[in-house]
Amino acid sequence: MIEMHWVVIVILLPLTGAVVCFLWPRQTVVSGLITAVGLFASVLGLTWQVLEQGALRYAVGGWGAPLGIDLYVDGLSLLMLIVTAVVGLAISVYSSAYFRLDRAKHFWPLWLFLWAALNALFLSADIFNIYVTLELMGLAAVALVALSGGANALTAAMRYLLVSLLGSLFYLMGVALLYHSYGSVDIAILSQRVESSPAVWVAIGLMVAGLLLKTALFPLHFWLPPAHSSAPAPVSALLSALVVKASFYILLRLWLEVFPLTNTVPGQFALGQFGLAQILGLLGAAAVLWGGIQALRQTRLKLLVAYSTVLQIGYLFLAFPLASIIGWKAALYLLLAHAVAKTAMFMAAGNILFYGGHDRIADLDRVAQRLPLTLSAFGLAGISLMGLPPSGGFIAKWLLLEAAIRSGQWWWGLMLIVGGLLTGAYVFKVIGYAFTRSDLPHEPGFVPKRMEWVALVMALLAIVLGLFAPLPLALLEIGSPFGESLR
Amino acid sequence: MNNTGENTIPLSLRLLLMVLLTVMAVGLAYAVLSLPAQAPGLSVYAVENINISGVSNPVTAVLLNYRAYDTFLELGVLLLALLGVWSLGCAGCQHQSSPGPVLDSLSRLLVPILIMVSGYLLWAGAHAPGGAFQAGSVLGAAGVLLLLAGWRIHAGLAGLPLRIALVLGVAVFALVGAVLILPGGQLLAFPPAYAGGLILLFETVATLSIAISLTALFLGADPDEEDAS
Amino acid sequence: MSYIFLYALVGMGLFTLGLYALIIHAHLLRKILAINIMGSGVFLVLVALAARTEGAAPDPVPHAMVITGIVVAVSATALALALMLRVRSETGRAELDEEPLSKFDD
Amino acid sequence: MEALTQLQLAFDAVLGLALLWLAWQTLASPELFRAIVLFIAFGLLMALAWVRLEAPDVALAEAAIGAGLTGALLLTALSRLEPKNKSKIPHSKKPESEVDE
Repeated sequence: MIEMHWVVIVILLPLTGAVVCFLWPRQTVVSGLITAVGLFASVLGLTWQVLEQGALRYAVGGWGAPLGIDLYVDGLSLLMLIVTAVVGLAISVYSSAYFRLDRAKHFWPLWLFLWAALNALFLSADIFNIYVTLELMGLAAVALVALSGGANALTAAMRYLLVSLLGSLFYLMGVALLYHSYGSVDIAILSQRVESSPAVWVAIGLMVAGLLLKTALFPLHFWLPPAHSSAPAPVSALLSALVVKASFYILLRLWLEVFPLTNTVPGQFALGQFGLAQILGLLGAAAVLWGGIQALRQTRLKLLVAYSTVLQIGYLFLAFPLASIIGWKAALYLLLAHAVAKTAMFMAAGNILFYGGHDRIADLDRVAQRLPLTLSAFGLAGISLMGLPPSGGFIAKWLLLEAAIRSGQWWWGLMLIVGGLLTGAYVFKVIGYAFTRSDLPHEPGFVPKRMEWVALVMALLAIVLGLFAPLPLALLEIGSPFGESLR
Repeated sequence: MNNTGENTIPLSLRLLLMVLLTVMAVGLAYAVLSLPAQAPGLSVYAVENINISGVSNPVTAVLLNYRAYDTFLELGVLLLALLGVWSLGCAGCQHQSSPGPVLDSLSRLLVPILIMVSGYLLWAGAHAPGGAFQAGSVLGAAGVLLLLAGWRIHAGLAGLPLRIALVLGVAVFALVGAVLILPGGQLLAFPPAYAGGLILLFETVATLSIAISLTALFLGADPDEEDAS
Repeated sequence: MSYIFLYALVGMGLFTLGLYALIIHAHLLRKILAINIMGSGVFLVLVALAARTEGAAPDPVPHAMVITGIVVAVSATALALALMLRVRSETGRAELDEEPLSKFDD
Repeated sequence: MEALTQLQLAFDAVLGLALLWLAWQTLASPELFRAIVLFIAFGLLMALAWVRLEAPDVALAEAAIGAGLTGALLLTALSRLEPKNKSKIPHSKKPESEVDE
């Protein structure tokens, strides 16, 4: 049987789709949907291949590192690809009803380019190649935010572009220092060669700073709420679910493989990384508090959901000070659960906006009776974000709590409870207004059924994730990206 | 009148920023100076394989063979920037000042020269400094000059033909790169015997795509839509 | 090879200078210029350090990376400029701050 | 030979300082047009630096793209920015339409 190059297909297919959508704008929705379905199937193919054969390394151009560029799939990158495929398919279906043709013809090529960039990023084993994919992703994301037009969206897109370019330049400077220290940009080779040196420390500082800016960890989150709230709803969903996670993924990958303390003499380096991990944990905790409080204070639904993303990003960083396999798994499960739930939530917000023409929380005016599916989606997604059983969010928080207690740092677990309470408060605030009558009656618009159902399916998926946790967690073991031994 | 726009930040914050950035600069300088005084990097590998790379200019070998995948994605970035610009529509593109006689005759003189230089750079890239990016940008400069002189793309070419030209680079990389998998190779793995020819093909389409993309970026809006409105 | 490190230090200087300007200037065109100068700084570090080994030809890999970087930079600049013009036409100002200023740029 | 090396080092020092000075001037210049012209000059000096660093390919790319096309893009953007500047008073931001479709 001929070996299928799924690794390559999941990058080339969305690019081809983008080109086709660009060439024939009139058929753009059909081409886009076909690509999305094909891509979903290809990721399944890749999953099957990796399950059969274990972690894969693919030498593009046949050269192999260090001269060429390698692609690498292990459990970690596979999970990211699957999250992207699931969320991507849902967003594609939602968008096919959301955009009219005049904007669909711009949306589809940009979105498929973004999808290609995400897949390429998760597959790359080369830190310079990751820079190129970061730029590809950043420019696509910015153009998508600007798609809604209007002063707020354009200003937000401009700020997002500058932040994104700045983050990439910090990252690239780090790449330059690492390359000139060790003569390679391949992650696997670097992980063998890296030792504690001033250049490596400065490179770590630059790359971490640049990636935190892109991931919008408090206090570098200032650009996220305007960008994520003013974008068209499907774009908000994919930014919150996928794009901020991509830079988190790179940070995690570098943290685990390029910056680790295991292969050097314990001492200064280990201590340094320990300190940095504590700082990241503290920032994460601050993000949970700040994002939660800000979300509560918002009067606009989409801004509320955007601040909820700031909070959820904070959770991810609580795993750094724990530094255990179970902690990392918990963080990734949280990432998965958040991606699915937040997609549902932004879609629900988009439906409400579509229906009522505004997203002022105080004037939701009995939206519960009018859009029951949408409001159920919002509520179910909220349950997962709060971390109530049996949702995916619950399993993730449970694991993180376990990791915190095992490592003797229970106080990080406390943040999960605080975050859960804050999330509960703002979710119920929205639901409360959704049942009450408002003084300002709506001019009801028509919401296509497809948009309601996709939101609901994603919300149900966020709940169901709590029941099938062992599967994704076992997937993460492939290629043991978190190392073999426990600390 | 000539407010540079920096007055919004109070002096104390600016001083704090200067201190922080000075600390950062000292750290960066220290990092650079601490690097080993000699390091060959990957030049040994790059030279070792130059005979099977299809070209003799090592930079071209890296760009179009060893790390051709980067170049492929980078053409994607260029196309994407254009998609982004087109999706924005164009603010203030309509009114173009009419070109003076100087610009007109200048473009008549310079455009053929630029095209020739571009052709030379494209051909020379295999063995001397030059290559697709340089050739493409010089050709793009010729396009910009034509635009400045008042030339506009023929309405019949502004739709699909223009779009095909824009995606040519990405499409050929994807297509040929994928075809190379079929005989049991990898994506973008050039058999040494054909490497030279394939690189020339890639460089030619990349040159055209880069030139047209850059010209289109300069124009700002989708010419097809401009006509429609 | 002291001059190599000289250029690398200049690159770091450009990076810092660009960052300072990016933060303090409000006008978007200046921010875009600042980003470009920061980028040049990174490129200078990449290329300068590639020529460290005395008597040998410089490492071509960073050269190729910088050419890639230059094309990425021009793409990003083009998008940023188009976005700036749209921001300008929607808000009347080529700046990011939300509240209108009494003073006008340039 | 010694003198030549000295001379080269002096050249490098001057070029390096000139780059920093031009960058500073570009970013501090009160006029946008002047800033762009200085930026183009900066790009051309960068090309010279690439030549000194034995990177002729990068020098060509920088001269054509970095200085040439980026400069042209910047100048066009400025020309599209300026005419409005004179005629139009910044209108207070109109309440944004809240639907993004």
